[in-house]
Amino acid sequence: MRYLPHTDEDIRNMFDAIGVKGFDELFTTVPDSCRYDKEMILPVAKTEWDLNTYMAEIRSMMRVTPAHSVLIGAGRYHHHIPSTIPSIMGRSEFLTAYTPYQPEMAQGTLQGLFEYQTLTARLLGVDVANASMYDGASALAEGLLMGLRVAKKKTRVAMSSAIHPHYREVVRTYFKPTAFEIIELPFLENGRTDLSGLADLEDVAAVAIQSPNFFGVVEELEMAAEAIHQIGALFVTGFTEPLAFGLLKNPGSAGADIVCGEGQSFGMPKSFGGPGLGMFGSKQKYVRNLPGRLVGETTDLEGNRGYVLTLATREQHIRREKATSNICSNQGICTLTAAMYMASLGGTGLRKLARLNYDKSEYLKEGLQDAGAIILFSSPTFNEFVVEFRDDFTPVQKRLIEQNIVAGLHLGKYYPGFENRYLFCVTETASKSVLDRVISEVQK
Amino acid sequence: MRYLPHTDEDIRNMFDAIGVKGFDELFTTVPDSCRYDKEMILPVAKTEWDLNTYMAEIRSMMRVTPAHSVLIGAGRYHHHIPSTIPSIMGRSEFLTAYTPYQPEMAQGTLQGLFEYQTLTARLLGVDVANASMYDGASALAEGLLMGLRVAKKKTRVAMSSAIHPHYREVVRTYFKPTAFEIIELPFLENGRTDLSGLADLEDVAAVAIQSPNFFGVVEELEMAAEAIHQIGALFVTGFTEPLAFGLLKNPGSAGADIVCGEGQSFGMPKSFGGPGLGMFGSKQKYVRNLPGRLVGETTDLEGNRGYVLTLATREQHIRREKATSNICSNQGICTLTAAMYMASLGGTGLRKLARLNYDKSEYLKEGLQDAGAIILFSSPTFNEFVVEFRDDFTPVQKRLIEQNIVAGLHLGKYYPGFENRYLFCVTETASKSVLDRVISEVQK
Amino acid sequence: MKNGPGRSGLIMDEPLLWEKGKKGRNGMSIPESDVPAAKIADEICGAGPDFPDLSEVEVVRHYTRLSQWNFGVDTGMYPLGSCTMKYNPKINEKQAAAEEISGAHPLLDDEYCQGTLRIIYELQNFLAEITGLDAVSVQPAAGAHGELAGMLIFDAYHRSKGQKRTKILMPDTAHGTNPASAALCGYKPVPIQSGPKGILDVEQIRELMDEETAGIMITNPNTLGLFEENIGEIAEIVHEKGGLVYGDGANMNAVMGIVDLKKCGVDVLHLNLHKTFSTPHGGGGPGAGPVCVVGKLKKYLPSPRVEFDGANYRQEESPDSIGRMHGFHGNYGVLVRALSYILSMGAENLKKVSQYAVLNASYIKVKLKDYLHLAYDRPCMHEAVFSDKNQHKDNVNTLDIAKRLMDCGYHPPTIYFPLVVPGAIMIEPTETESLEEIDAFIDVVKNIVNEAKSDPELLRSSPNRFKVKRLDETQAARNPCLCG
Amino acid sequence: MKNGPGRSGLIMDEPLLWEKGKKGRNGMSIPESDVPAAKIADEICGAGPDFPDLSEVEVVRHYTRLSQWNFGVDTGMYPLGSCTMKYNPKINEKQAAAEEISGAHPLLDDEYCQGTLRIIYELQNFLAEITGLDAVSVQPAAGAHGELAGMLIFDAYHRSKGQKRTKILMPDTAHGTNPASAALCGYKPVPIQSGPKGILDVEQIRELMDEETAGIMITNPNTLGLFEENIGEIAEIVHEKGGLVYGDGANMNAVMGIVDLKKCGVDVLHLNLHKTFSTPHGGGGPGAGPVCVVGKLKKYLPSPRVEFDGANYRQEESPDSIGRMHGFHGNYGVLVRALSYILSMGAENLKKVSQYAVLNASYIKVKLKDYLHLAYDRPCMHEAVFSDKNQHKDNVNTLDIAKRLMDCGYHPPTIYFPLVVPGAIMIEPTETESLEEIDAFIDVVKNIVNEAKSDPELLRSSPNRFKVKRLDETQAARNPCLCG
Ligand SMILES: Cc1ncc(COP(=O)(O)O)c(C=O)c1O
Ligand SMILES: Cc1ncc(COP(=O)(O)O)c(C=O)c1O
Repeated sequence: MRYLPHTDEDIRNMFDAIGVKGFDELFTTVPDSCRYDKEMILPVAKTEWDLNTYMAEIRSMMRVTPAHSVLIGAGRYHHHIPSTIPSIMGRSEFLTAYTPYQPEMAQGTLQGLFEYQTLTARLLGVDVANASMYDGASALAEGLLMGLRVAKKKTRVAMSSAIHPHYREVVRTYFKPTAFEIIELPFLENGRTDLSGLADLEDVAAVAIQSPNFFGVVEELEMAAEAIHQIGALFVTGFTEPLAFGLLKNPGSAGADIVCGEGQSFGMPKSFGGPGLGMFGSKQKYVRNLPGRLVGETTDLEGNRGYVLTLATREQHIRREKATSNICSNQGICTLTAAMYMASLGGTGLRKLARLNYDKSEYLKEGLQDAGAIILFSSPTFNEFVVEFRDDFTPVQKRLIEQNIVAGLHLGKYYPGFENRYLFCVTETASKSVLDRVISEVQK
Repeated sequence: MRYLPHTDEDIRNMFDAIGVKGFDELFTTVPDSCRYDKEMILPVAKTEWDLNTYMAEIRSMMRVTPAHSVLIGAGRYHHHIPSTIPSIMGRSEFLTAYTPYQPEMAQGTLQGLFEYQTLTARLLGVDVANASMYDGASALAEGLLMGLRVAKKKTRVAMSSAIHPHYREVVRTYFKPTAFEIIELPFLENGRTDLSGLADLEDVAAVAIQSPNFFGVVEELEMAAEAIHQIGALFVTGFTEPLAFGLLKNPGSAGADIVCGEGQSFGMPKSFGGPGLGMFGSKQKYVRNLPGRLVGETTDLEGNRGYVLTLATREQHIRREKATSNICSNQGICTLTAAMYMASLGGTGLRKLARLNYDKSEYLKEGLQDAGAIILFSSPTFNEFVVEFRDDFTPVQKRLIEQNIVAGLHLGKYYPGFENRYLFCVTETASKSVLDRVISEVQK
Repeated sequence: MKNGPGRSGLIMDEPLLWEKGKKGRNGMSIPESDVPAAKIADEICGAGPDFPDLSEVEVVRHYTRLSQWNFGVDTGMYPLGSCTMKYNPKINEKQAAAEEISGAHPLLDDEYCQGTLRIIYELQNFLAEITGLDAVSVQPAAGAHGELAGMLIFDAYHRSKGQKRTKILMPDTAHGTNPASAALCGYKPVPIQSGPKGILDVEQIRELMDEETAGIMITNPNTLGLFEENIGEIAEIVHEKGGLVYGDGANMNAVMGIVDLKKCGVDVLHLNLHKTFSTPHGGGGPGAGPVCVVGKLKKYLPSPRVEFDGANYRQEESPDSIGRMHGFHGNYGVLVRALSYILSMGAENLKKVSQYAVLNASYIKVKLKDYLHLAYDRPCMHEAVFSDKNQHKDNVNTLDIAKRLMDCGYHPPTIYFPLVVPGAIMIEPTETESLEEIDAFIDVVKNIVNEAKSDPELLRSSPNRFKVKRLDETQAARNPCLCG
Repeated sequence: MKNGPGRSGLIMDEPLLWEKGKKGRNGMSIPESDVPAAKIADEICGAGPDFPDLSEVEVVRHYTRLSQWNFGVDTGMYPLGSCTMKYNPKINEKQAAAEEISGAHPLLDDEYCQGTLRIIYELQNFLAEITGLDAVSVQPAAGAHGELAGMLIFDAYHRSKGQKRTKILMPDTAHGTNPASAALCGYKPVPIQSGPKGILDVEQIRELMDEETAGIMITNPNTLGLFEENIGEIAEIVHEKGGLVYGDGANMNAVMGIVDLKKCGVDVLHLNLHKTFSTPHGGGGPGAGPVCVVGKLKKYLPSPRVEFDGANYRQEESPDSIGRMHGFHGNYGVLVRALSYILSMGAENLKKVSQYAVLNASYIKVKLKDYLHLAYDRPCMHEAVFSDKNQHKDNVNTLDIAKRLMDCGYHPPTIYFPLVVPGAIMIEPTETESLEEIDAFIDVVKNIVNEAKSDPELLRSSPNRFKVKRLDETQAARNPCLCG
């Protein structure tokens, strides 16, 4: 097998050196009662070419292919990825290295991460960003747990029901074994979170709001920050579409204490949901409560600038059960990918691209409205919005699929009473002609 | 434009430094009479994404796609290419460098070429191989010209008419303006070159034979060598399928003086005919007559082993009109690719793969014979052979195309009287089931 | 080459991204708008972040140069203990990058994404077969995430019995993520010292295991590279007390086709696909940490899982599930690579992987034990744990040895872990290293051991071949600069 | 960074391929046979070559390590004069690698390969438009191959007039391939000295041009980076005597959208797609050297060419054609990349390319002329040619300066060419270098010029940052070792 360099002669020589007769003697410490007594039953080893055929057959089972325009976002966004990114991200010095515990030998990864942290902090308007969490959902859970750590004695957190349903599920999963209580805040007619109930809540360590939220609606973060700080809670802002901050106010400037979300939009393919990138940052004063790895600048013996993993006393390999999180391996190369993407776009490009997403999304919004559909929420949105159809949309959706357009995500299973409501997403990848086809089909 | 870093400010500053007001002042030495007075009419600049769409549309015009099994070789062979090769060959340190004129800064390219030269010399059984010619066809032309240089006063060369027709055309193109005469040798009933006429020929500097020849037939090189050396000519052996020498005697050991051919089979895609690789080698005594670049081993000031371009006095940049060839840029990365492929196969793998090509080709050969087709030539073949059909083959070919099989190359336009004859090629990439389908369609 | 393959050569300096560029440049295409500009309310508009503008070539060179400062498995031997830095096949990258897969949206209805679901389904089954356990969820994004899933399953199981257990047995050799993951579920780790042989001794477990204790987390082979011989008996004790046994499968590379975790008494196990199953470590990730369980715990696995009804692949939720661990299906691209690896290897080669991994480690253990102090001189599995004990007299420590190894062209082993071995040097060669590579590495280590005597300062002043000399980590932590 | 970005870092030593490996290993999959083994006659069987057997990881590491010893455009500035080392866009690689194209067999009937034919057809037209000439063949595999095609066209043209001309006018600034290509067609080059201004003067041409002379080969802009201002007049003279004008278009990067070669009087021109049109140089190739001609010479172009009849693309042979230059369609993959580049740029950006290329060179010329001796202080095009004249007093020569530049992190310019400038230093920055990059380069050159005075030995002993010190090229040529 091409991955296994051992020749029979090599093996014999090594047996002799070790002083054994065969492989069995290497495993004498494995009791019979623990032995795998049969042969593993797996498909026979495939050559590279048979593997290609096999995987091609699996791919051919996809009924939605790259030929389709998928007007669904909801946490995974279809953005163009420049060919430079796979080519530099794929350099084996980056891809086949591990956690930079030996900094002198990993300055590439480390400077790259430091740059990511900095660009991310600037994007989100926070003082410090870490070197990634698993994804936006687990990042939100960690954000709320961090809020509880900061707040010490408090036992409750609140989160908006306009947060991505899957993210809320993950939060509940993380919280299940704990004594902490989760309060869900309803949303208003206009699609924004209803904060009116907050004032009466006590013992709340942190309140989480997503903006743009699951409905694509831009929340009023300043007002939220005020209300949340009123009750002495930390303001955790989540997001699923970081591109929005090229156009919208960033959460930090609006008063968020902790900002966490998903970074897939920045150079990562949708890849059926992963790998993506948990972006995570906070105000400086909470840095020692941050989960995840941090890269810091330092100097070497001769005073040259260099980068190292730092504040490790927060982490499991030093602090063990007292760590701020259990995370060890993180999203590594995805983090670098996001930095490469941000660097490729630049400030000017990010602005332009965000604006383009907004304009195209507004175009479809208005078109559908004119076509007789209802735009459910009046509040401003970024590149997603909820549409309600007067009559059954499924036949239209079917017709559009036949035209290679996947039109909207049905919200019925996410929110009661949303049976005829759909979440649409429009990015720079959707051409006007595609949007027009959707509009005209709705019109019919 | 993303490839052009100049900002307006940069440009202004540079104008000032140079002391000009605008671009026109940079081109004052261009007379009006030479100016491009209109705007160039080209398609508007495409974004990366529009380009992808445009090229995808062009690709969609291909009626024979990767889904087809193409049983045609004739100078371009369909072999598997391991995914390691694009990945290491594509490393920008290799791909974006140029000719290693500064050896200390290009040891990667140079050691890689030295390794290629060595593996190639071993493969072909020659003392020395150069660092590539453009392709197999131009290599043959250069081989014959080299023969004339070595032979000094002589004015004629001979080549077998069983050499790839395109290669012979290229030879004629190269020879047209010269005073040299080309004699074509006929081929025998058995598909081998008829050397009987040689003895009566005079003033012949070199005789070229291809093996396996265009018909896939393995020539009797030892006998040829004897006959050719008899008349005091140099023996030039050509080839289009280097894989053959994993199984067959190599040309050098059979007495060839100059060996030249096409190396595409070694890790390069067919790519509609190029880029490929002109492999070229000879006996040591002719080395100063070799065309093309040569890498040699040397040492540095401290005695460390290193590699440099050498014997440059043969080349145009030193010798100008007296050079052994006009070649400058050669096939660079393709040469490295071939070395990577030979290294990946290894001696054991090369043998096994060559054998597999032979066996599969024999399987189809016998199958077609049993199905009533005529195997035109009785001599042994490697992975190609000529089939004559009793009745019109075109309807069968059409049926097979509909089953995604391109069955054979029609030889009518290459050889008079070959109207019902087809050249088939079978490599490791053709599965038995595909071959069986061809056989059964022929049987019908 | 007794000093190894390390040499000095040209690399390029490169500033930070925002020390480059000029406003107005761009490094990628942005489509022109084909729709009218829409109105936008000022109050929601921000200024946009202060990012540098770079041209495409500036971006490409920036990262090409940064990459020159890194060392990966493709560069050379990377015997980082407990991390299984084996060769990462290129073909796996190609499978994961195929557009139909990398372009698939995770919220498509099942009928539209049978291909991507099938990949999950097959991987679930193959991993069950390899571990001997009954059911698998591939959702966890890394090993620690898998541990958390496991602890959540522990909690759900005990709650189903109407119990809320508060403690968990934690061997002192456990990786830091183990106690950290347990703590997230409110379990208080009860430390267990490994016995004189470097493995758990039964009596201690018998003493400490009780009805308040949820169970035990065992890494097997453990982080000393030793097989926990008593795992069966230990499992019995734990089970008797109504507890569960968690297996940390990070070291599965040692025992594929050789050990059946179910027969060991393991109830829940996580795997690290980025270790055992050859997916690239990416400078820290992404990984994947599938969690495998015995039948009775299947219903607790994270949801959704993929089932096959003979005709179609379907995403299924279990009412008793601990719920979602991840926004979607976990690090899916990593799953594709792992499947590609398993399909390339087949059962026979996977077993060889473990045999050769153990062979390589055992060979290193034997060859080096007269030079470096061997923590436990017993048959090792996939890694051998040494320490700097012999070098103390030379005032040379593990860190010095590690830094010197770097100059010689090797990534250092894992150091100062496991904590039970002071100054630990944990060497895991993996099966993809050839005998020649390993012999060369051994010679270099021997040579360094001699240098520790003859020229200790050389080690203390290492590394010397890199863009930077030894970096000051204390300063970095004392006044952190985390943002440029 | 007055010493430039060059630094020392870790690279890995690596032996020759056959100094590695073990019999029986393999580095790639080989399918199992699904057919019976066939008989084979012993007398045709050989032993097979003595190749080393390597595992996949051994192969990958071998070439990864070798690549560390190289420097490319992605590594840094590569101002190699006359070679146009501009940035090579990654997207072009993707287009060429697309399976439908890279997998296409060149002998398919036209109806089955309309896509690949269309690419050739469009490129033929675009190159005609860019040069101003009427017809194009993309068959030549590199510039010199294009020159040969051109000389063959000269010969065919004259023979059609019943003449066999024997001489060709050859400026002393011509690249070596020019005389070599002419010689292949039996033309004896008649040397022309460039005039005092570094360009051809008309009178000399008038003297030398006669009816035995096939014509002239002019590189414009010439290899001194100067525009041949008199080309029009020269062409007239040559044409009057029944000769033809060959244009070496290697320097087209200076004049796209600015100069019309047909209006210059050029009859035949070759382009270097690997220079002007951004295709990677691949450590020496492959390139592509399309040949472009005026209408009256179209029929002589290499065959086949691709024509479009409004419905289909067809391969067409011309009876008067010089014939085939290549086994198939030339270096097709390179053509795809060039088309991808032209489509990405459009007319406006291609013109900017030339404007910026000339701007960058002119800027360098102005900034360095007080430090390095400027061969001809006249408005330059895309490159500026200096020499080591000022450094002779310091006993430092062009080679020393070049080697020192390497340590500073720059690929040296082209040196000792053109031959008319002793110790030439030929700097071509190209348009893809930013002002900052160019300023940094200028500072480094200035610094080296100072070092030549203050510390000449430093230059003479350079380079010092590489795996090898200065290599002995004389020894290599005296007793050649060309095969390991
Ligand atoms: C023994 C052990 N357990 C758990 C982990 C955690 O795995 P991950 O880093 O994938 O979260 C590791 C990783 O280093 C490990 O070595
Ligand atoms: C002026 C000039 N002409 C011709 C050539 C030859 O081109 P190629 O190397 O592509 O054969 C070159 C290449 O260096 C050149 O610079």
